[in-house]
Amino acid sequence: MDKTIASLAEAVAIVENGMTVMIGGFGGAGAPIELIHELIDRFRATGAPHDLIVVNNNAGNGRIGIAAMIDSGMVAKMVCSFPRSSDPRAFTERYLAGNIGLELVPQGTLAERIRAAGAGIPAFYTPTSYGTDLAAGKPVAEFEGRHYVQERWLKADVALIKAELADRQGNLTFSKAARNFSPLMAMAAGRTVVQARKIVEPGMIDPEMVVTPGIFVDAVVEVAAPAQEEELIRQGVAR
Amino acid sequence: MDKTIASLAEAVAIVENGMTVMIGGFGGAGAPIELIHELIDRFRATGAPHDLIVVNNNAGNGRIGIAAMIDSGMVAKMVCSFPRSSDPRAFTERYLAGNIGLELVPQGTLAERIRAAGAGIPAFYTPTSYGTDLAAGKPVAEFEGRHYVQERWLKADVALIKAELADRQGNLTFSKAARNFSPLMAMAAGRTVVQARKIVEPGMIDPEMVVTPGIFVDAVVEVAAPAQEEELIRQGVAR
Amino acid sequence: MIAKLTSTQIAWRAAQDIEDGAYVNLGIGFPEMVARFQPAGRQAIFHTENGILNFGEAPKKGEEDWDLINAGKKAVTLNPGAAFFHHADSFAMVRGGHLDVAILGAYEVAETGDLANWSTGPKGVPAVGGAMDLVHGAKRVAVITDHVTKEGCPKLVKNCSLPLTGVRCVTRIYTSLAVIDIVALRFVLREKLPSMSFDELQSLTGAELLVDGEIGLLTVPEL
Amino acid sequence: MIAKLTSTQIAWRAAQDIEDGAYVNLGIGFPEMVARFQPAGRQAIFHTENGILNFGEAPKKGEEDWDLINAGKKAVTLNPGAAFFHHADSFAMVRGGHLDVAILGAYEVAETGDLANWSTGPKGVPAVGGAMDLVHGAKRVAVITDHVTKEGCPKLVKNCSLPLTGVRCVTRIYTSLAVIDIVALRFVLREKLPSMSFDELQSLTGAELLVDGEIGLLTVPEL
Repeated sequence: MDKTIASLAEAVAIVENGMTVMIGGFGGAGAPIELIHELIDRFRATGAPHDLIVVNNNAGNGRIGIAAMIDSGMVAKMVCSFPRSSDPRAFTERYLAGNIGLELVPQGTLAERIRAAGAGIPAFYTPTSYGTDLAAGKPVAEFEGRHYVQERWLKADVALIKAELADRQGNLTFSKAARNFSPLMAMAAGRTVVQARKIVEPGMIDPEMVVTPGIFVDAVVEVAAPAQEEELIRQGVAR
Repeated sequence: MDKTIASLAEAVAIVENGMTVMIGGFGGAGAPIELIHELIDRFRATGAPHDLIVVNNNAGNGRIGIAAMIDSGMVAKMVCSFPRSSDPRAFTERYLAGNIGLELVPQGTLAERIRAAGAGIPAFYTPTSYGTDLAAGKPVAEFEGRHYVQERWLKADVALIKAELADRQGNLTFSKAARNFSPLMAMAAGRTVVQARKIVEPGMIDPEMVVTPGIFVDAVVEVAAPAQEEELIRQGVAR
Repeated sequence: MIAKLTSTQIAWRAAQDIEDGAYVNLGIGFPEMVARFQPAGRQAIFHTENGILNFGEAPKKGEEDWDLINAGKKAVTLNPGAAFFHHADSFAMVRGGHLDVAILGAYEVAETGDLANWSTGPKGVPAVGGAMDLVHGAKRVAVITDHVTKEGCPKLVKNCSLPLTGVRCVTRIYTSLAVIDIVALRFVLREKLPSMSFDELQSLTGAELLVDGEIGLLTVPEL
Repeated sequence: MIAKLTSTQIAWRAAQDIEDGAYVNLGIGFPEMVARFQPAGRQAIFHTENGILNFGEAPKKGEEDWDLINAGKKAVTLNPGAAFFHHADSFAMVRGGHLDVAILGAYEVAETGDLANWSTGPKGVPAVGGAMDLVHGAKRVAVITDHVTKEGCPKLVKNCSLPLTGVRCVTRIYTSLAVIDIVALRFVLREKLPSMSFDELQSLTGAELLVDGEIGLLTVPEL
């Protein structure tokens, strides 16, 4: 079994029009910039994939990464907790013009809904958002004298994530806070595609250190020197 | 902040009559034998704590560990998925005589109920046990054309678990499959007491390797050469 | 008395359907035997409920590490690429549909796919383990079993009489006499022992066997 | 114009109530400032939603590691005993009640403990982040805020007019003028600036201030 693939182009080829795509990262930590930019290049060259629903904590920053996806016009809707950033123009402009959808989800609920999808839990109850506008229309139940909101799992067709090490079986480690949503998204997507800083042979990652076991991963491509979003923004890079 | 305590006696002193006590381990892997035996010694010497509800995947093996707790008469009820073992006499005899209670929970549901307690999720839906006797009396709901059973969180007053390394802030690692339920129980209990093979200074455990962050741990006691259940049983040891 | 497959041979037959790279959970006891018969050139990755992916064979006697055990509490070893995780993650793999195949034992399987394999009734100490999770977890839930009970009664039935493990969950049954799929709530015979007639097999089966195309020959090596 | 505490001084006051060894989450922006003022001899452990426990101060300019950031996307460092974890575990800590203290900013706080701090209405782009989780997570949910808006209107009110972050969640409010607890759905004044009379303070507060025992003096160093 070898889940490595040779090119970014092959990695993003599975994304189709209208798919829900989870993208790892919180701020620049864990953002799979190279996978995202490859997907944008494909859209610009071929017109597909379009009408994507993108799941990420944020909605892009500056003119690169998810912001550049939005700028390109390939995103129909964002599912996120915090569609703001130091430079949120890409989302803000389209949103205020009514050209992109938004499902706003509290951060912990977003994480738990994604985990639930990966764990085969179709619904769960959380105290979060009870009594607020974000609970509108959702079932409410009382347990032990306290009120809770029923939330549903959040699945994706594809997850694009960034890892530190990957072995050929898809076992992954992450770098520091770049872990964030990525292990959850890997569980929740029909297909999980990973860019890893280094691909190693099975057995080279201590079984105690594996954060995402290979069962949750479908394809791994090596990006040895990944760009960091914060650096690109500092340099004023636009995709 | 220093969560280390000097003695096993101090470690188990917080367990009171009628408490729900989660005990880590699956088979002998991760079984905190020394904490359990200290608790039995306390009960034999003082008559307390009694009427405990014990949560573990199994219900003891041979005449040591949880089996010895049951033998001693301090356990009112077991919550477990598989109350059988190579030598299940302790539980079997009391159960068939009507002298101990049993809540039988499918293994994955047991794990998820414990995690839910730790994660502030009072209830969730699972396909597990739908249409079976173990779903009797539980709410059922349909999501996307499939039926699910509503399960509730499972909390404990105290968790007794065994770790490999602990630092003074309570960050933990585990040894191989000794991890099993322990990280979940640490989250779900009001107070989590840990026996660790070695206690180290904060900073000595790589932050990437921490399995249970210290926020879930209240007290750590060092047991440098813990007994292994399988070895004790092979030797015919009884407590 | 008709010749029938041994347990070892049933396990061998089940192993032939496991694809290279498949993630597989084998129930404790008899189903564990399936791992011995991976066809050459294929390597499945085995999952155990207690938190290991890609474990390997049993260690030599005396070399057991009792922190390295499977769900049956038997000592195992690790293959390159193994990973440890806690029980909630382990059953996320199960319940979340990430396993390709789960192979379980059975007391009874109904033509609807209902399975009974955890309780023989109200007597004794009930124990369920991970069975109720596994039947809802894997993409393919298969059963390996003798075709009939020790008393000669059908284990493949119209409706289960014993407490259920899961409803409409089994998709394939490997028995000592046949390979049977469950399609649209009916038994469909795929393979049978060459020495046995369809009518003989039907007489040992508690619900109607449908045929859809050719019936393959269930041929298994001496083992 | 009455003298009032600066933001820095409000943060200082809030920091005095954090016990040694407490697990603390500070909201992004103004509340982050609280970490600077830990009393001597006490060490809190700070949690950030994006998966770090026990992070430390900002690194020097030019030494940022952009994989090591807090929820406000600012670069941080690690203290000895730090740990990384994913977002579901991070919010298990929050929602599961494992934090001792969460300190948040506010647009409005009602005497019932209702908090509004995420949306100023239907205009613009809404963003909530982790605020709705945090208000149900910590054992103690405190707010730090100016006592009144820039326009001089009370931020401590009978009922929130802005969209709620959480219902009955706040238990203590540190303002530029006072320290106020919420007890049984009412404001109870604990401390006020020595220079201000009770009536003045009441006139700047949108709901009745109760008194339960002595009112302490809110005295804060120059900072």
